[in-house]
Amino acid sequence: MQRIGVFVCWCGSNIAGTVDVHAVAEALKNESGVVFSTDYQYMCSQAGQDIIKNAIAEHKLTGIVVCSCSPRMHEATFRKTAAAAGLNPYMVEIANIREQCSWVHKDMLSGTEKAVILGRAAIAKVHLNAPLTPGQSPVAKRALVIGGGIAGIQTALDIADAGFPVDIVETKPTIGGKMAQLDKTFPTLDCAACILTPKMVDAAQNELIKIYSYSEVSQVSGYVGNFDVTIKRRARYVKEDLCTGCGLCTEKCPQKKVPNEFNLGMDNRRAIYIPFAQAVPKIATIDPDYCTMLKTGKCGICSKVCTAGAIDYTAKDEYITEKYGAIVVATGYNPISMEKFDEFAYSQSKDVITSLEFERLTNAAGPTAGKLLRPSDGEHPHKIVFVQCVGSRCDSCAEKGKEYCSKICCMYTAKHAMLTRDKYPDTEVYVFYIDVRTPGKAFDEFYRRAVEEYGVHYVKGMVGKVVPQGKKLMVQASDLIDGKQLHIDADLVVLAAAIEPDKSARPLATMLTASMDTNDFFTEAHPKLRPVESPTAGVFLSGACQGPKDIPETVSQASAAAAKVIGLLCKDHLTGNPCVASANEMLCSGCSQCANVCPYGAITYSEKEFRMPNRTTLMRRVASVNPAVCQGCGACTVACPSGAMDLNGFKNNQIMAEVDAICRN
Amino acid sequence: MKVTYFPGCTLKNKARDLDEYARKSAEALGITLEEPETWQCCGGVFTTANDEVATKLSSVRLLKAAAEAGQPLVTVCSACHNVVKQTNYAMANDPTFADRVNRYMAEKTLYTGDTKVYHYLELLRDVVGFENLAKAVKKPLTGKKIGAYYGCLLLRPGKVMGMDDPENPRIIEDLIRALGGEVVTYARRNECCGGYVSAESPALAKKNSNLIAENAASAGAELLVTACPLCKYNLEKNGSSVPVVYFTELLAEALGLKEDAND
Amino acid sequence: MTNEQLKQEILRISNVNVTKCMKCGKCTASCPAYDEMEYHPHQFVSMVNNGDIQPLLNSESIYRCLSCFACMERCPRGVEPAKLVEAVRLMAVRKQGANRMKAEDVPCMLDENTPGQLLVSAFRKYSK
Amino acid sequence: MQTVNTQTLIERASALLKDGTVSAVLGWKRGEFDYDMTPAVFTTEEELSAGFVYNDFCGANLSKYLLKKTREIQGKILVFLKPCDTYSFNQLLTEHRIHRENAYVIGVPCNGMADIHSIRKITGEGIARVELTDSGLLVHTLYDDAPVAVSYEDAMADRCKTCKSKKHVAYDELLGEEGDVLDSHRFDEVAKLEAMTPDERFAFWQGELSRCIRCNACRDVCPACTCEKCVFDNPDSGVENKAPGGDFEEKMFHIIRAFHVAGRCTDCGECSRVCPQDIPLHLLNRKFISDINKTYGEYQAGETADQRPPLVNFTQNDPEPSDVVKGGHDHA
Amino acid sequence: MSELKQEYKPLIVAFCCNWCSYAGADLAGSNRLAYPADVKIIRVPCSCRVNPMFILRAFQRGADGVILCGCHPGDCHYTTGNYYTRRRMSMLFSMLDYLGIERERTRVEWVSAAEGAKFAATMNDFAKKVASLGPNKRLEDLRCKP
Repeated sequence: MQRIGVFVCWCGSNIAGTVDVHAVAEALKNESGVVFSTDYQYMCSQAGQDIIKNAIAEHKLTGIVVCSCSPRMHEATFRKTAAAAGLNPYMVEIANIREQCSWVHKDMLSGTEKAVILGRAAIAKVHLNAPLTPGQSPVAKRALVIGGGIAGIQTALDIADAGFPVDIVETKPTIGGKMAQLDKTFPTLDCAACILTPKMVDAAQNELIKIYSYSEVSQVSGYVGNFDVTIKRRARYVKEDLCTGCGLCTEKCPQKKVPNEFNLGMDNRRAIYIPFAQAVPKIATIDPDYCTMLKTGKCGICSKVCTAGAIDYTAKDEYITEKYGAIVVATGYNPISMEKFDEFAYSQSKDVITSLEFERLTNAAGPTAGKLLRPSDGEHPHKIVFVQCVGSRCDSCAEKGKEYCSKICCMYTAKHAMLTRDKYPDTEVYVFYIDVRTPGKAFDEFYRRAVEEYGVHYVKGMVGKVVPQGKKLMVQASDLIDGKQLHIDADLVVLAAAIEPDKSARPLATMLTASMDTNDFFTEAHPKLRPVESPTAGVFLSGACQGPKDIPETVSQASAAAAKVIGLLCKDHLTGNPCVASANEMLCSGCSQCANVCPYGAITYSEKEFRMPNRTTLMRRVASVNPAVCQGCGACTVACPSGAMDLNGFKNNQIMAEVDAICRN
Repeated sequence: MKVTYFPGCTLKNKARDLDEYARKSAEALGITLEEPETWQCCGGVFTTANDEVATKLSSVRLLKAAAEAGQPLVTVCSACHNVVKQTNYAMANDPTFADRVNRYMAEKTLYTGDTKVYHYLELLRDVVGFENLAKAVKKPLTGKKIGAYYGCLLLRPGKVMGMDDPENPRIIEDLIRALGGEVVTYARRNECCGGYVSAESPALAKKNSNLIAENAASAGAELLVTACPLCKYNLEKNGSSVPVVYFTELLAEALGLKEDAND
Repeated sequence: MTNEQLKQEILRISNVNVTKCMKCGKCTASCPAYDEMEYHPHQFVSMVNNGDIQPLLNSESIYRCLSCFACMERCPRGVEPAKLVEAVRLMAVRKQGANRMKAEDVPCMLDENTPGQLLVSAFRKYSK
Repeated sequence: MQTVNTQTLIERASALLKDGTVSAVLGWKRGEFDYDMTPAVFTTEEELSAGFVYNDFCGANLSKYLLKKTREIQGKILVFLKPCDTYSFNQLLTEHRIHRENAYVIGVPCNGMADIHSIRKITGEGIARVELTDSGLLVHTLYDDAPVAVSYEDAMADRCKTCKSKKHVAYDELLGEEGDVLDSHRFDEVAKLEAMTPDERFAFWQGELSRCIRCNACRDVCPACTCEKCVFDNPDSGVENKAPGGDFEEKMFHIIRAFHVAGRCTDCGECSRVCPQDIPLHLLNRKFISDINKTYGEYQAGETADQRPPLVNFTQNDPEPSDVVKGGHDHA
Repeated sequence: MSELKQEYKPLIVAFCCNWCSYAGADLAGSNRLAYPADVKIIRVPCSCRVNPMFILRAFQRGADGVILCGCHPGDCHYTTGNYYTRRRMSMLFSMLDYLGIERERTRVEWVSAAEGAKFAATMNDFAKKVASLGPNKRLEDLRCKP
């Protein structure tokens, strides 16, 4: 018989406001096995924990029930308290009388009644609890970073800096991500390439960092400390170890009409290409969709000009499998399609562009060599209209766009406006805004400089229609401060398109069993306290895959994720969750139903010798669970008809005892 | 295919061309347009107020007649289409409204928005198919630079009308292409001509119509096509430099059904 | 009626959720009748929210709206200003003898090409 | 009437015993009554000729007995399996309950077995003796002087009237002619119940299940119920219960039992055959089979020995429970 | 306590998976979204931990409705658990329906950790449905009543 202590928390007035905590403590005193029951203002406080510790000693408690907030909040706290008092931490059960009782019920009577019932259920469960000891599993001391933008690069550099090997998987032929496409960075206006490319080179030269470019993750199995990841290395038709990146092939390739994705299709590249001069790795890649040789078997010019003999038209996709202790997701973002926002005439005029296209137009390595020229006729624009919040902050009932604020647009638009006025003072610049959001260090000062020093016209209002007419773009907009409808004959219109997670994120989340929100951003384990961890153990989040972020924020989060990974990889062993399945060999029939449903392959079978009552022995097939691999879902326990398979911490009889206690009225 | 056909009042009067060519073309394309024996005017505009029942009854009766005939309902005039389609949407999606209407009508059977409503253009796109239509063309409109003029009622509210992207529609453009014409796109093709306000504020209608015509002309359009008699009226009355025709007329011409086609 | 009652009546007729508005002004930027209106679409949303209905009822603006639904279509928040304009107009013309357009006004509007649609629409919009 | 006679089977079994291929024979012998043929193990020619029988009352599915007998007896066991029994045999192999190398399977044809419940429905109680003749059965009862003639067709067990297969899906050798998988109407009864109102169904099942005496015969005979220890016998399981409790206690046993064998039940019908209260228990199993077929695609447990049962399998596009249950009819 | 019960209050047992639905229920709490106190939640690691025996046990002991909540299909913390749940519960509920038990007494609902509002709405709706059915006479085991 257990000796159970019950501790009812007021949580200030959070619980005590709707639940009569004294009455609950009193009522639970009468439950079988309960030898001590009390209530206290804040059970999670040091004083509250001391009450628990003292009671464990004084009343020789073998199990405790804390009626308090959600176990997701303080189960770990109270388990530690119990352990400190010499009680096995798994002899603690929480009755959730805050989130699932006092906060959702308004009536004191029914709230109290329910709290008592929840307490009873927890007591019934504790009666059947057994001390559990967590198992240990080794940690593979290598990290995987998925995505090679600034987030992934920074995370990888920091992990490698701590002495752990780390691999970067990047789908594009080069690392660098979106930042490589940018011109200047706010609020300091340093050139993106000048600060990014050294980091790219660092990553490439670091002996602990391996870059799998033009590759993607195709399969993930295992668990924290022991992930098995299959990486698909797409055929690039160029031998990476032989290519010197001389670029001769990219000059000689006769297929010149391939839209250059690095410049967002504003100019063309060849079928064999190196995305940009500072690409890492600086290796050519053949685009199989455009290569004449690959499509028709006739050409082969790149092979002829390659002195290194690096071209290999017969290359195939390759798959490699690696073991990792931790995985960092850094899949980044993309601007949304402007297809549904054609009131801005994006599809109708080349001179209506997105902000990322504007970056390329002002970038010295871009299609215009950094000269701000209109895409339609190459003329210098004299009047530019920037439109903010295109597709951001949309209500779901508008059925297009995103509900969230994309966060980076206010600042980069201020940057674009300022740089335009700085370089081309003869150009008039209008920015239409709903709100200007600049909460960052030196951000608002930056925006004010655009207005005060550079004379950018900030107009509180929105553009309703853009009409290409002749060489002009007739912009019809509102000025809500002056109470006017404006008609501006602009030369260029720049749309601050909302950003969204990369399309690869959703299938990746499924592979990682990491959760996502409705916008396909990865969910963090806790929005405030664990912002760089996914709820899935061993999976960490870096950069815009978790939510819109600017570069400073991305880099800090990237380093934070690295710190978490380093903390994990520093451990030789991980203490597992002892709430894992185990098979009762006496009951097991070896039927394999359980192994069919185990997502982790944690169940194996062996022939075992059993002594029979009549002194004979019998060889029988029985299941056994590898506690380091089992994650404790319990699928096997239901597949098992005999009940031989049970789950520690959530045993059949424990759950049924809870059911009985709840239904006992 | 047999469909219930609702011409509406203007097509019986000032916009006979719109009606006549719609009928001729449908016949040539193997579609039987069955006009109900009795019908009432749709009312010209849909009243968005959800407490208005009486002004929507004529549309409900029409929709119900089509439902009883087991046929989809086809309209040609943009205004009729807007009213009928919005009414049908309300009947299907607003149970309170549908209930009030059904009670008001007090008929044996209830109507809950089940009739499929096609604009004639949708019929061409979704039932005939523009590819098939292109094959039926006898006198392609080769070399004609034609701009589509949608106006407001055909496309909006986009959620309800569901015909095409309300900001970047293609259906009339695709029709022009199918008929062998050269498409001219221009941004104001989905802006309002001034509509019924021209009764009270001719100046406003004039300004809007002119902006549209100028935009079309500067884009190189030599001809504008529309589905709306009021659009045609406003554009023409305000001296559009580009001639305006109904899409059905253009269709009939390409199908070789226009008697006075002089080529 | 008090301001609050007027507001509730408008909200009832229109079924519009004015609190969704984020005051971006895209409705007003889209409005083709802007120059003819005293109060503009975004002001309808804001003034209805503030219970400031009377000035709207008295304004010519309610007869200038083209019901072209551009404001509804382009609103990023799914607010429907056109429905508010219509609701206010209905509140005005539903009053006894408050018809905006009368049969005797018609002849001077006509020309040989005036489509029936124009008159029917105008009557429905302006009169009860 | 069975086409293969007892003597043919005895001769073949004797030969296999003699040449040492098998060390024992699992077959049927006469029980207390004429209609009561019970499974038995024979180890000599003499035992075979003295007791072995194969006739229209050999409904018992011998496959499950292999589980116990292969543990007790060294060497191969010859087992005679009718077509439907071979499905159970495969299912036992799938679940590693028996080893293929321990069994020598002779497939015997089956024309459908007679069932004493069916006969009683015609003759009434008090059956003393049953004669099997070429033209049919002659049933002697305590109350009638003359025997009642019953045709083989009328005497047939319900499960045989809707036989799913005359084809053996596993064997080492076949005696007689091989048949085909049949297009049976075995789900008609299920469909009839599904078409009833919930109240009618409840009344039906209450009527049937309230007769249950919890003898456990259905479980004990079931070739899918091979757990080392059944949950209902295990004091630690939390659901242990021997005697019938209230009426729902009974349903819980039968629901759980049907659920435990769902996706694994080969529809051999033994549960209903052995039920002393004549409860149509197979209609519970068939409901699951019918639901599985309709919802997740046709699946016949035991068709081969390497299948993954549907309830330990899934597809990402499976329908939601609300759609599956809606599928039948409406609770009005 | 029973004498306090003037009006009929259904007893509802809700099994919630730890990762999504239990967190969703916590979120409903954090957002103060009310639902009837008749709903009592039992935490399980995954919806696939719920044995049909637990559900029948609840009915046997007097529950009027049982609802099972898990992560949305495809979002299971354990990758595939809820897919098995979906099949098992489809079959079990269909069987209960076949036995003549009201299908409205059982439900499976997928509630993510972000769907506090959905959790509360689901519980309100389910409690209302179950209450409208009245006490679960059919599956209740009178023998187990005090």
